[in-house]
Amino acid sequence: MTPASAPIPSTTWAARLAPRRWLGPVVLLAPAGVWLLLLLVLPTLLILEISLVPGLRLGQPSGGYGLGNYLQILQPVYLRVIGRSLAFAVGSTLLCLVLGFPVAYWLALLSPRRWRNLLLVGFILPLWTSSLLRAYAWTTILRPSGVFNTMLTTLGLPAQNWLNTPTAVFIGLTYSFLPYMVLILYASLEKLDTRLLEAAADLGATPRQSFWKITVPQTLPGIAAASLLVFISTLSDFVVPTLLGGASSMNISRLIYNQFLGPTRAWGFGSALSMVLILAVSLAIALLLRYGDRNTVTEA
Amino acid sequence: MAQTVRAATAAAVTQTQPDVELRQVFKTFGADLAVRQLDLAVQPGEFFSILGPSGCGKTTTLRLIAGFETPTAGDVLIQGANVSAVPAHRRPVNTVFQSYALFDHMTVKDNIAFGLKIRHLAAAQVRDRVGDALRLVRLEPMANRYPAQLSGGQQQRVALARALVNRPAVMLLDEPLGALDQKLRKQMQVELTTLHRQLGITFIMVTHDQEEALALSDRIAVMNNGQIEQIGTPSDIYDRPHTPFVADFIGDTNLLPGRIDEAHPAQVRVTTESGLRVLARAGNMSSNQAVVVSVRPEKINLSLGAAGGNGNCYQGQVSHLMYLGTHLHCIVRLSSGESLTVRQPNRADTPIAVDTPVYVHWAADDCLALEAA
Amino acid sequence: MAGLAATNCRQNLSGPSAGGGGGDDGALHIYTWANYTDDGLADAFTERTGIPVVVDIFDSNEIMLTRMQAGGGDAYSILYPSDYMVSEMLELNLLTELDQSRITGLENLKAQWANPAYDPNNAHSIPFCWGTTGLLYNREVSPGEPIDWDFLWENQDALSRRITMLDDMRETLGATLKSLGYSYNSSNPAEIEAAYNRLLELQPHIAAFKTTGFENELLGGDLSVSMAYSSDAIALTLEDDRMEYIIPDSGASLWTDTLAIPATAPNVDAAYQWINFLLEPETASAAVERLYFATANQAAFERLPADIQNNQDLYPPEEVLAKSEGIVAVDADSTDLFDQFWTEVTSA
Amino acid sequence: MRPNSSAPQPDPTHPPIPLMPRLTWPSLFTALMYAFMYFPIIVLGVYSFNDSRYSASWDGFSLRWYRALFSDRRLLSALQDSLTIAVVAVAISAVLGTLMAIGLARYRFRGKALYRGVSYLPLIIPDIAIAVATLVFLVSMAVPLSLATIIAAHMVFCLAYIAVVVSSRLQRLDPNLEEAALDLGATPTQAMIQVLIPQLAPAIFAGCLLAFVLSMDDLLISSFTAGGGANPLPIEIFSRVRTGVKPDINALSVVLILGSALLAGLAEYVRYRSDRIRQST
Repeated sequence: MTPASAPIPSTTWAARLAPRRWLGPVVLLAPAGVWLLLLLVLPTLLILEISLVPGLRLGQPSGGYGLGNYLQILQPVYLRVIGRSLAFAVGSTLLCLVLGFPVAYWLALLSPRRWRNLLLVGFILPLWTSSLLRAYAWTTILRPSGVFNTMLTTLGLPAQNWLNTPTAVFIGLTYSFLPYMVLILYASLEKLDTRLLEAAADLGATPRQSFWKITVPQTLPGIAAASLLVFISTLSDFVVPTLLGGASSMNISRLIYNQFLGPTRAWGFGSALSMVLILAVSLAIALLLRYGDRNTVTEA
Repeated sequence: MAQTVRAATAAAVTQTQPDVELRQVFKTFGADLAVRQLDLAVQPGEFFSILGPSGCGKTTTLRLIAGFETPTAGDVLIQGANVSAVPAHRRPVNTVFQSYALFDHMTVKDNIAFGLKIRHLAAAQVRDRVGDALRLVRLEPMANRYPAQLSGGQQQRVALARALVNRPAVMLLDEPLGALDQKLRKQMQVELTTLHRQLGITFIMVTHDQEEALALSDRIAVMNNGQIEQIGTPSDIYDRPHTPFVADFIGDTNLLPGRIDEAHPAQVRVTTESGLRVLARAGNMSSNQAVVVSVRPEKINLSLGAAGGNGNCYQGQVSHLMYLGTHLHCIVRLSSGESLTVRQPNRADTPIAVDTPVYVHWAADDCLALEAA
Repeated sequence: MAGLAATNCRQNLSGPSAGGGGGDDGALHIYTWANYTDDGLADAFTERTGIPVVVDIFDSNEIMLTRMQAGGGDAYSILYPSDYMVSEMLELNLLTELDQSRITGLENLKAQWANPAYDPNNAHSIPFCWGTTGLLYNREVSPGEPIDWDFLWENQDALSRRITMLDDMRETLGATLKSLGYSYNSSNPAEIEAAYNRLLELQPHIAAFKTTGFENELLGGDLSVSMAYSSDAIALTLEDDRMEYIIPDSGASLWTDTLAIPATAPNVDAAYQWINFLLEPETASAAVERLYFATANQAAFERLPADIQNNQDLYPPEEVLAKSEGIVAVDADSTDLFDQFWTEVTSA
Repeated sequence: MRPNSSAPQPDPTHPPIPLMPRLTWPSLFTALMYAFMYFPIIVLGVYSFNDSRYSASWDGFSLRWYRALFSDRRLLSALQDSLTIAVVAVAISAVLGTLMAIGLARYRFRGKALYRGVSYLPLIIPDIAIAVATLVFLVSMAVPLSLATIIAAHMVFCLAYIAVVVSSRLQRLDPNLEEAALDLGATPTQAMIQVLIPQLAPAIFAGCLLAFVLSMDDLLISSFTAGGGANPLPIEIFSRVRTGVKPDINALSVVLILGSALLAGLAEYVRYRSDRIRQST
């Protein structure tokens, strides 16, 4: 009928008169956009710039650009701080996973349906309270004369002086971030198609086999997302290492804090550390986006 | 028959000003051409359907009329006024969405009243008209329920009432019955035609279900690939398709490509690619033209012996047979190699089985030679 | 855009705080050390003048300086910098020159603070109190009586994670310098590095660097020894018999904390009223009795009860004071070295 | 229509579970983890009634710390600061974040991926990095620190969290809803206010609650942007924990935990309500 290659006439008056098409996007997107630009993007660029001024200190004249601040990070003492932060993060993420998976599994698949929501809310309820106070609670428990040692000695076990050690930091971080782990794993396990487990059983798999061959692989994106979230949070946590770690648990967040609000005012060095932290976190996210399930990440 | 009556009404109103008119409308999304060079005129009071496979541009066409999309080029006219630049909320049309798009934070009553309240009608008037609309769709007992508490069919009726209550010049229905199960669909089809008759306003419906389109519409536009292939009454579309696509898309058909040997004013003789010689009805065609012969399964007769007359008759063998209750669905492999689908009434006098040697025959007037695409 | 902003930024970062005009809510905002004011003092002032008092607390001079430079100090009308910090802040033009005609009671100051080296003629600061930095310990749990700083190193295993040191660069590195026989104010890189290495040796045994907040743990026996300012220490020794404060044999730091008005201060009137209020002998002596800092105010001293006047922790004998030294601002290179070593030792 | 229809359907994979779950090892382990989660909170609660100042031993029941708490003007004013910050930041962010989510869902434009990426940044970048960047920015612009700067900084993460929650609801929303309103004669603004916003309300509420809790709990960003006498609760708590805690902090913990539980309960209730209305039959 009509020739397939009918030419499209140039834009009509109707399209041209379409009332102020730019107005909607501007009204909706500009306010938040300007805010993010002003208070997030610009500041981050400033940090990047400052990190390139070696030895910049608040209140002192500074020199030209260079990589001095980044080179300073390569000193063994600071590499140890970064290594310690990574160890805290990896260790407490694994602990959270090992402790959190059974809980999420029970909540999502085994708990009484009627109470399931309430039980979940009950588990993550501590998240609603001050993270500072929850970390502080552990100082009361872990101090040498505290509840923990009272319990140990009552049981006839030797007392432990764990406060102000990395052990206390591991306990505190695990405690603080376990609810996040459980929450995301729960969301992932809840979506698990239980018919797959039936199918596996039908095909002769034992419960153990179907757990490792079905449940775990099916929830792998959730596991990855939850672990990443906990990893990022613990890597950069400030409160727990400060309150529970004492003098032996300097991590990257505390180090950055000290550079800015501490005695030395080494803002250039602190900015470089901050950039390294942002880079590390972005790398972790990029890896997950590359190899993981996007949806789970965004949901998380 | 109802259909001829409707065709007559349609013909009678052709002279008046169309309710909806699209003139040379184009719509692009980025590099995709969704609708091209569309010309369309819908007469007042018509039940007009736009039919086509998914992605053919039919929903886009409806959205152009509703005002959710602006044409890239061309004009949209409603009741003679050019509304191309008029936003949706100022067009005198109302839409029933495939998903119903009911406001589930409002009760049924509030959903229906929405358009009236927006227009600041007096409270009493709103109450009366909402009441009328509820009665019309027989949902009075559900007035204070929330949409989520209704069944699919009831939600559908709320969507209808919400549009109707505004007394639009044109009702737009986007696959209105698409989300319903088969039985409910039939029932709602009846309700839709009843409503249309009662209200006398123009309905434009988009559907991919050809049976629905045939059953409900005064006229149908068949779309393919962003273009209209044919506009006509249901019997036009079914019995006199203009293109092989229309023939194939509407109902079942057997398509036999070939070339014209002899052309007469109303009839041609075609040799198909496999060498079959077929007599077919045709418009103005010339010798040696490439054509496709379309013959509907139900127009083909099966017999055990050869039939006489000046029709088409070929020998073959039943290769597949499906028993469908009201009729038999057979595939007959002709000796020339082609397979034809044949629909045979379920009667005792044609005892056929797979592998039975049979003759197929049909009248020349029952098949159509169409210009090859 | 970023480039422009950065240029502006660099100027602001290197110059003195541009600020000014922070929220003046009518209240007197004071930025001070923990335990230098309490509700009693603030309420008495409010009752007298009608001006509410809001107190914020810092842990070290350097942190206070950072806050002032980072723009968060705009709200404060009164600061309590220590001696050497007064000099440092003067150089950065962060303090207001005081209008001495608006101050009454200066004549009550002890003679040695009439014209201090850190701020000649008290032009920018009023000496408020003074004290020493020593070791506070719990007799019940300490493995012995600390005589000198060396005690910490000699008993590091027994004291492991039962020690806190001040979260104060000059004090803690200075005490280590002193333990090696050097000056608190050494500017010899080799000496500073030696002190750094010695502190590093002790670091794994230090529970935390804390200026305050060790009291409960010390009383509860969770800590054995804490490096502490005399003012904080004396409060605890008077509260509990098991607590002892000593000034190490090789010497301690002798500090003066002052009252100063920052250059960006809102509500300067209230600031002068506060200074005058604290210079009154009655107020000062009452505060000393409650908060146990050694006053620099002779008239106030005379009003104190005899047991406080004779408290040797509060007012050490001359020969002890003779061994002690005040912390003074050191040259920029040495400051850098202190900064660097302090960051490293707290990060290890 | 909705997967978590509350109709009690029997779970095909498991036999009907009695009200008391059987004592299997997962349930025992879970119980242990619940104990782990609540142990510190219970310890704080118990000590808040302890007469002793040093928290080490039980010296008898006392309400003195609660009395101390409620007469502690400084703590109460810190709480007031925190509430002011959270309420203002969340209120503004609710508007900006919702608009942003709608805008991102509705329009296609060049640089949209970048815009979206930036809007996710506050959820990803560690607090400390945001905090120092904001401080450097404010100092370099010579903006005096005050309550307003804390609010401005909190808005960054508040609006990001709200936008994310609202976006996920928008994705599940029928795209025709707004068109239906336009079709019925509503102007775009009316359609947004009368149809879209009510549809998004549960998500906006959930996002606000999340942002509120995060704002109330934020220590780092507040620490770096506080000035002008603004002293939100986390800063005050942090300062007290470092400078020596009196047990009135224990009492504060109990009060805050009860408050949060109440808020959490309210959130659950709202979620339950909106599910009820929208649940299919």
